[in-house]
Amino acid sequence: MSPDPAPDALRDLPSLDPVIHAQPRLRVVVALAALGEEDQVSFPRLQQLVGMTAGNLSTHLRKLEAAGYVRVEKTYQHRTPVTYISLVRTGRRAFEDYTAALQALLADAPHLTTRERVP
Amino acid sequence: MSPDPAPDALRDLPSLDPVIHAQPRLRVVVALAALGEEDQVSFPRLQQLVGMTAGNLSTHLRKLEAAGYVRVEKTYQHRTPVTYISLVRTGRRAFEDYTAALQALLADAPHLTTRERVP
Amino acid sequence: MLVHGDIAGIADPEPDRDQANSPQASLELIHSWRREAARRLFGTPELALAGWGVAWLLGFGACCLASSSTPRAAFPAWVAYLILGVASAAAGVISTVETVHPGRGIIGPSRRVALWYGWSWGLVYAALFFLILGLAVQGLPPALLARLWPGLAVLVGGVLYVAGGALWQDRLLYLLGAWTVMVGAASTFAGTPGNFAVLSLAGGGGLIAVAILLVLRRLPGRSGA
Amino acid sequence: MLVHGDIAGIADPEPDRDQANSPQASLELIHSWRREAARRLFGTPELALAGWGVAWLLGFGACCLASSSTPRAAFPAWVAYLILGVASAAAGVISTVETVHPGRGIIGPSRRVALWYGWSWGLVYAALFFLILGLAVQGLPPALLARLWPGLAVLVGGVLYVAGGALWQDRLLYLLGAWTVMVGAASTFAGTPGNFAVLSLAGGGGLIAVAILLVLRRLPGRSGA
Repeated sequence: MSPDPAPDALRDLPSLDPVIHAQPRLRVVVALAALGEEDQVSFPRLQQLVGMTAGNLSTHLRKLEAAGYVRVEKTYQHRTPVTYISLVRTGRRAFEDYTAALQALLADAPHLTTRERVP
Repeated sequence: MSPDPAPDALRDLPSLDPVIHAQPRLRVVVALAALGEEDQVSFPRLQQLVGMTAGNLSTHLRKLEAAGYVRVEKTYQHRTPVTYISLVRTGRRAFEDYTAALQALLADAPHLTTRERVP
Repeated sequence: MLVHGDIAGIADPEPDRDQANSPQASLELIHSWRREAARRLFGTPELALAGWGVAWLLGFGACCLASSSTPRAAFPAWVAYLILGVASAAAGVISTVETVHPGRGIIGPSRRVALWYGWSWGLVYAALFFLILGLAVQGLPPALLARLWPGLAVLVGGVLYVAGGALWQDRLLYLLGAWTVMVGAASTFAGTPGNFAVLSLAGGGGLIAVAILLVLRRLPGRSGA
Repeated sequence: MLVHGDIAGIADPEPDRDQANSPQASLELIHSWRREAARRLFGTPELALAGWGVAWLLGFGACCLASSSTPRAAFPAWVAYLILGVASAAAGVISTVETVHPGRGIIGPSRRVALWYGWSWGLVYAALFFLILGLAVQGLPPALLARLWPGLAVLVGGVLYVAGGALWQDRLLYLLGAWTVMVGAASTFAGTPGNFAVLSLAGGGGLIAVAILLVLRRLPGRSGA
């Protein structure tokens, strides 16, 4: 191996998805991916799972929803409004691709930090 | 709705994946997708599931493998060579996209045949 | 790296390359292939259910007639036990074939689940046999044993059906299990030979009814294939 | 349609937007989050296992001491039954909480599997109670019942552990179930009060051992979080 293979060799690697790369959103996606494929979780429960304030979680969910990664469903249970969140297929795939990209980075350039790799 | 919405309205629809669109390969992919996500099936069993000659199945598997949709693994069981086939993530996604594209076609232009839609 | 062009191109020899179908016909084709593949991969539970249903119906029925207190009991107890034993053995063979046969040539997680579940039947019934043997060795008289083992055997089968229903999210199997568990429990209130009648009709009959329901449920699917 | 640019752009207020980590650190973070989420979503089975283990150890142990034929039996039978009943009730509460608590706010298939499996415990033990009641009503003397019900209760619990092991592909739970089923069966060979000793030590002990194993198995995971 040449002493400095990074700049050209790594150009072909998949770049990291910026929607998921933000740490709090990654945490939300990990929690949603831990559920089964058609499972849904209520807003307060998800809040407890990821340990965020309601406002913070709302902000990140809006971005994940805008990217088409999660579905946010408002419904009623015994006349009380409940919001259920689930990871849709696109989001699940994005998460799979994200971890695959990390593994590819790790295999090719374990000495680089993620920040250095991502523009 | 206008009387002839097809030519422009359908241009945005996902086109049908030509690897899967060939009927015998679609049949192989459906059989593989009926297995669980990390399951593998032996060559003769797959042959029985899809009702093809060995030569025919081999040809189609080579094309599916070249597209990165299936993994073909040659191994030994009690010194007898056995070939195991499984649908990998890319293939599973392609199949999901194919059925989703068919459903989109059906919703938008149920009067068109598949042949007319695919260039 | 992908070779779509090559694959879709004119080098492809087979004439049926494209489906000359509407999207709807294509989707229906996929659906019917999937159903057929699932049937071949996961077997036909109604055969095993019907096998056990008939075994219980005939076997416990014979036990009821043989241990009937009327003087006209048509045959001695050993004939009834023989009928129950042979019918159960046949049902056991059907069940085993129905577990092993669809799984040949398949390796992976879903196969493992089916095998583990299949083994549990053998394990549990072997243990139940030893439990009853232990009671017999400890001197429980045969007349009391006859009130005990039939209901127990049916109850334990129901437990495994309930578990299978939870496992494969099959509501019908779950309800059949619940019914079978309750029939096994209720039979002990009838004493002998009433318990045999309950187990034969309500136990075996329940299994046969569900097997018939499964066949009926599949019929429209067949016409669509 | 996607708003990647906007999301990754400077409008994002939070300072920890990127992980300043190596890919390895990111993967480890994901792994530990996933483990923690799974623990919160699926509960901690070792608590319920330990609860039932202690209930069987104490309860059957008390039954053994109470029905011992030595004149020095420390307490009457009703005290032993009270201990077994109270300990079982406590274990039942722990199990129920452990099933219900992690699932709050979750709807969907995986939740349904857990609920159906949970209900089957209640259903099966209720049916077993009625089976034994039926035998008692039909005149099985208490001395014989005492040889029967403890082994049966343990065997049936083992059946449900085996089924749970197959369901969640948990080898340890499956083996625990197989062990428990066999202990329940073997206990009947010991007669009373030997059966209580077997069930207390081998049955309750087995559950407690597996609970400890599960805790030990999780420890390295905790240090990595």
